[in-house]
Amino acid sequence: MDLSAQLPLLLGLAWLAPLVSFVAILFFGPKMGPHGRNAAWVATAAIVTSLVLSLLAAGNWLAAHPVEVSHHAAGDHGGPHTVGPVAYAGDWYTLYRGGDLRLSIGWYIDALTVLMFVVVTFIATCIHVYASGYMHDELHDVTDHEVHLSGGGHLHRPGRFPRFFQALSLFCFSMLGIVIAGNLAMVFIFWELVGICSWFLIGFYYERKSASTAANKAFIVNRVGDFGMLIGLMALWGALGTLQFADSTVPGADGAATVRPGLFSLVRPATNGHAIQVPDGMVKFAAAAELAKTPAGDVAGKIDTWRSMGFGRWLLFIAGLGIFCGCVGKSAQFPLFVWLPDAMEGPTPVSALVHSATMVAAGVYLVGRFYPVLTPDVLLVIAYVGAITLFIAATIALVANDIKRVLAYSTVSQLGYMMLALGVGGWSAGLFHLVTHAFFKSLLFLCSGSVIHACHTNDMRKMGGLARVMPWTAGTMLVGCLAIIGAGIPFVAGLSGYYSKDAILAQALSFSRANPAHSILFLAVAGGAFLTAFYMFRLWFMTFAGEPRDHHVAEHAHESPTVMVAPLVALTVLAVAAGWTLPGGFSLPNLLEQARPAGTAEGMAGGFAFGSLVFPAEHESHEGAVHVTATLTAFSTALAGVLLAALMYLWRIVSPAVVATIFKPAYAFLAGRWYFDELYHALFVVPVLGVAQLASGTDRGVIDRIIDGLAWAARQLAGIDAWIDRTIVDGLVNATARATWSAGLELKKLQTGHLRQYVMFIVVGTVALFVLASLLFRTTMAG
Amino acid sequence: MTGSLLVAAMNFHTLLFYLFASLACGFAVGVVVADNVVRMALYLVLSLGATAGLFFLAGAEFIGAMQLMIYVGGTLVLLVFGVMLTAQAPFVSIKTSASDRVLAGVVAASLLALLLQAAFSVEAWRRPGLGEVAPPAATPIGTALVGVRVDDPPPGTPPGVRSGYLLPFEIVSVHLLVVLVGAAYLARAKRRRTPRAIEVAASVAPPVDERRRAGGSASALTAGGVR
Amino acid sequence: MADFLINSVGLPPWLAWTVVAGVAAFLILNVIAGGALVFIWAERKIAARIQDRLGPTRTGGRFGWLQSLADGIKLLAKEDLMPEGADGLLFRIAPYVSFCASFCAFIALPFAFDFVGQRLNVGVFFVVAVLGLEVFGVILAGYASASKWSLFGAMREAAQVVSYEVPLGMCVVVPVMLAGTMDLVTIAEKQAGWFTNWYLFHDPFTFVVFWVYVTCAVASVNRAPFDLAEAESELVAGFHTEYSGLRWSFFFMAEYGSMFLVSALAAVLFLGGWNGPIPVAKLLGLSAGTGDTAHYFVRLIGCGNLLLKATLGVLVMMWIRWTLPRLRIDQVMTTCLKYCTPIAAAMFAGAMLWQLCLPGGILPGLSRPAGEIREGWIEGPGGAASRPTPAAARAVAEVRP
Amino acid sequence: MNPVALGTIVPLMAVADGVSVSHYLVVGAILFTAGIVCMAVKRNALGVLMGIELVLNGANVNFVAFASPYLRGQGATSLGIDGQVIALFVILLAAAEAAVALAITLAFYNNHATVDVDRADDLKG
Repeated sequence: MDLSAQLPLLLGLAWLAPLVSFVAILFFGPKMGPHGRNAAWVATAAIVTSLVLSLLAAGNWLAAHPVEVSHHAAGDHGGPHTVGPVAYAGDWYTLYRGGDLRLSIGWYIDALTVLMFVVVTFIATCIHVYASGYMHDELHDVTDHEVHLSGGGHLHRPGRFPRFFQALSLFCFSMLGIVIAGNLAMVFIFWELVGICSWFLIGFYYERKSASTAANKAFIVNRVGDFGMLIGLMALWGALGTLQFADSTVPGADGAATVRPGLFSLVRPATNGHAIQVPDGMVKFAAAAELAKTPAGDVAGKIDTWRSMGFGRWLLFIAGLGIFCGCVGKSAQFPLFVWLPDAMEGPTPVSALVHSATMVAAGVYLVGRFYPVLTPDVLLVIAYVGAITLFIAATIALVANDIKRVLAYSTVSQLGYMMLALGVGGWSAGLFHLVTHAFFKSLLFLCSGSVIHACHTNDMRKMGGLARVMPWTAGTMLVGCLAIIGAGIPFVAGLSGYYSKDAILAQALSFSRANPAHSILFLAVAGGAFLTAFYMFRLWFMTFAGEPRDHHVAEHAHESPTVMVAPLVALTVLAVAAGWTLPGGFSLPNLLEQARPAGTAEGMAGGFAFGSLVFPAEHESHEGAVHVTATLTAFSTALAGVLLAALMYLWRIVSPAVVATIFKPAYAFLAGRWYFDELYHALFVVPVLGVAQLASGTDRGVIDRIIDGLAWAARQLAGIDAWIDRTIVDGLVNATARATWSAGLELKKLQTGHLRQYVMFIVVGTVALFVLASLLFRTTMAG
Repeated sequence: MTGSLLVAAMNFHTLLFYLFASLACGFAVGVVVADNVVRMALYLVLSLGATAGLFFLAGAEFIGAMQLMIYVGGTLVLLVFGVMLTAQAPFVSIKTSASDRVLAGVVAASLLALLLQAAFSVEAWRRPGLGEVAPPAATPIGTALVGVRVDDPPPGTPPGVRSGYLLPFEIVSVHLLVVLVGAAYLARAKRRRTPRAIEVAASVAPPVDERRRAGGSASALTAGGVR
Repeated sequence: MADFLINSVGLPPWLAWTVVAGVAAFLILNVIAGGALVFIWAERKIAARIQDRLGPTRTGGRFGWLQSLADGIKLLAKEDLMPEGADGLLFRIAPYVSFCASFCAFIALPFAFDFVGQRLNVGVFFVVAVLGLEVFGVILAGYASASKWSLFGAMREAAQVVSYEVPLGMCVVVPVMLAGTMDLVTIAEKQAGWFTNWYLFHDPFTFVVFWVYVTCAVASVNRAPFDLAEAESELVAGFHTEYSGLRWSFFFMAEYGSMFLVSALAAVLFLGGWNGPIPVAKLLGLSAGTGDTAHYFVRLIGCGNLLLKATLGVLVMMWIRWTLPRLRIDQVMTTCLKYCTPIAAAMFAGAMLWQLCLPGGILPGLSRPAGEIREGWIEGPGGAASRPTPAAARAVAEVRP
Repeated sequence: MNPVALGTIVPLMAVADGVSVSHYLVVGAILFTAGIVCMAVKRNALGVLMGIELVLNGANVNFVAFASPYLRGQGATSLGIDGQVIALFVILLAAAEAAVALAITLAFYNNHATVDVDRADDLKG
């Protein structure tokens, strides 16, 4: 069984296993043990199955495609990449086929897919285990102290243990669906499913107003992004007629199998050396006017002219931008990042899995997957959006006091990092950071979860000195912080973050060297690194170091149960080691290199909207100058951040309060989260409400009046009609009925019930009939 | 063989025909005039038997045998059952008013006249038969019943109108099954009597009454047997 | 024989046929009456032997073989009683109805190749049907004699015979199916040759069916253990309680007649009819069909064969009667409806499948070739007269696999 | 009734040359009529039943006559086997009908303690 048949099978099963557990829990959840205790086992079993299958798939993949020792260090200009990545694509089932449009459930499997499968299933496994401990409150009736009933009491409700794992399973299914998807339509479907799951999970405590509003907010904000995504889909489908990533063989009109090029080979045709070019479909679409003028014969010849005239560029631009809009929504990029911090209303495992490690990474993943179609202009937009996001989020994180909110903003800013990396051409850098970030961010969230579990509060100002009561949590969280700030000994070794973040910095640096106009991107990255270091260690110090600020909290604090600590340790290991290069040359970047889209190995140049751009090839960023600078920058900024945090929160040399008072307006601005919510409220919510007021006024005042008038008229008419009906129609009917009745009364005398009389009647009738017949039609009787 | 026999002695055939015909008709009339149910049954048997003889003469041996087997062997035994189960002094013979008889006679006479007129209305029917030999009756019927026709087409049959009888055969068999089930259901022993039945029973005769107590058909027989 | 009269003697055909019919009737009547005498005597002796008695010894020599003749004379002399309140007409004709039934059945029974009253192409069917009529006489008798005993006897008889006609018919259909015709003569002719050609040995199903047939036959002529109609221990004498004298003896002739008939039928259907176990005639080279005295001789031999087999059957029935106890009515019904009918049906299906799968029979060496069966499948009496038309042959070929 | 028929019956009854379809039809007619009368005058349910049997039988006689190869005069069409098969079906259905009718009679007798069809007028208008 060769790989092309094996991988879809393994990964497909890994994809469907959570669906099975979802259905099982959906129908039999409450029957699974007391309060559905065993639902946790079902879900965990399913996800472990997926993990095992994914690992098998990964093993097979590596056996078939060993990663070559990192070639770009050797600097050969990507020989293998001109032929494009190693990928297997195909369809399981075709939902709809009309003309040349096809919607199908298919797979597109390359190194990235396999890697994402392993990552997602691994983290999900840890979190399932963790959650089965964390959610134990839901096993019996819960009194929710955050819900104040009108009676003044608190809400008392039965536990929802199975429901939680049901949503979790559905989420895993959807996430893996996005990862394995073979075409954009399928991506979109599971994209929305993921959104739904996030809605379920954020609103898990839906009795809390904050939770339900947060859920709705997340959903609606995502809608905004998805609207852009829909536009992108329409642009692609309308102009190219396919949403498949890879080339697909379909039965043509004459039944013979014909190869239909997918998006990738349409935008980066091999004929063009996999360099990006506007596909013919878009050119024709845009040049409709000329097309009408041109005789059908020499259209083919003219297309290149039109292309050179720039027809369809904007279409491609819009397509890319649209898809990116979806990513903006899902990955909480500026300006749609406002939902993510609120999403922390959900249970902490959810925050760890959905809102830091996987779902929000889906946007980044999609950008990475969709990379070949993105024009330089789009990339630039992405880069800037990423930069803005990471800066804003980092600054807000500086002053947040809710431990989970700090992590949420850090997530946003890290996602900004990834976007920026992708935007400046650091394809593998961005995705590499996505993977490592998934590990340490989920680790951090789980740690915070266990802290919250211990203190029953999110407010860091009530914590402090927890290190001695919960050493495991403290230690693992420290590792997480070090990883996220990219700590390491320069040029020697470091935690996972060290490698990924350095790659990003290096890429950003080489980009800004190539285009000095955009060197602010590098500054954003560097500043981001500093801020990250600061707020992460601010968090750690405030939580674990020093003296307990709130003894009431401190004395209740305790180390979490093993079932919660074990995942921490597991994740810690990966947070440390995910970036390392194993002897034999295996490392995640090298693995990712296998999936690098065709033609992105060398530098790209182009762009028409924002002037000409140069995208330096990624391996150039490994050349000495760039590399050293980037590493040193990262190290120094991180160190500075840590030191500052230590000054303010560990040694208390500088008092935060004083700083806050000195920079009061800035502090307020940050504490107010740049007033984005207020801004949006003023910009969108208020106008919408106003319009709604107006509409309802019109409705009541005008339309209802008219309708009432009509109703009144109809009623009068009905009255007349009723009169006619009663008097005339009913009269007729009754008359008929009466006539029938009396006739029946007469006729019934004929039915004596005497069999013999009936026989008589029959005979007489027959005789009469035949005599008549013989008299009238003698011929028939004469035969 | 039969064929050749009949060819050899057409007069003999004619004689037999008149014999059987007169028997059949005579006993049929007997059925009409008899009062006693059991005698009616006897006459009916004989009439049907004679008709079977007519069938044999007409070369339809299979139908004849079938007539004997089913009608006489089956139907009439059922009838006699009925007679015995319901037979008792007042019911074995129920007289009909003379007026009814006369009326029936008149109507029947008109019907008979009509039928006779029809019987002779076609000249081709009045021609004496040729008595040609036919293939044995059983096999063609059997094959026709399983849907295949092996008999020679009668002269003047337009081609392609000769169909097998598989479907009717199936229908009839299903029909028979249903009928038997239905009959068994209708005739099953009733535990509980309707009130009307009881008062009728009380009104009719003491033996009826005691039969009610005994219940079941066996004692009905005794009532039937003893006069 | 008719041809002989018409051609040689020159009688007019109708007269010739009357004569022939008369002769045939006379012979059959004697077979029945004489048979009855012999069988009654035999039965008494056998019963005696089985019960370790001597039985009749004096009348006519040491074996008392004139005993039943003497009884007959006594019966003739007896007064003919009729209970008051009886239905006179029915009471009188009932015995004749019974007797006529079993007598008519003999008409279609072949004793040898053309020793047959009237060869019918539905012979089997005719015989079974007419036998069914016998019950009617019994019912009339039971009803007409205005006695509870008779009525009960008649009722039982009716129920029993009507029920047993079903499995009986099924059993009879099996050889009919194998031979492809209902003509008794053809059926018997198809079993000519060695005894392995007998339908009894045609295949396992027919073998089983034969025994079912025997059971049903015994029941349908209401002999013990099925003689519920005259259960002397319960009903005084059943349906003929009130009868005496000659009428009574008619019932007995009818009974023995039908006993002989069913046995003869069994012989024709299953035991090769008048063909002996070893085809002596064929080996000697005298084959039926040659018109000389030799073949009359052969026919006589065959006739003897058949009588032998039939008598054997009757003796077996007697043996059964004096061996087995009488069943209850419900047991009788159970035997018929729960055992005989399903078994017969299953065996019918089995035999049919067998015929479809290996039409050659089990012993290919000695059995007839399949082709003969196919031809005979449509063959009726009178040979050439009824050769199937080509169309017919085609149709038949179609219905046959 | 047409005079031709009147003219032909008498000689047919008298002379005994070959039998024709009409002879059988006459027998059928008589049986049929007898059955009708039987149904009309018998008050005993079983009598009515017997009448029905007679009627069906008369019909059968006609079928067989039309089907018979012996009675087929030259030029006259014949039903051939079809007639016999139809007669067969009539017989079978007659048997079925007898069974049901008898069952009905018994049920009627169980409820009314009589078999007089004139008493079966509970539903009369």
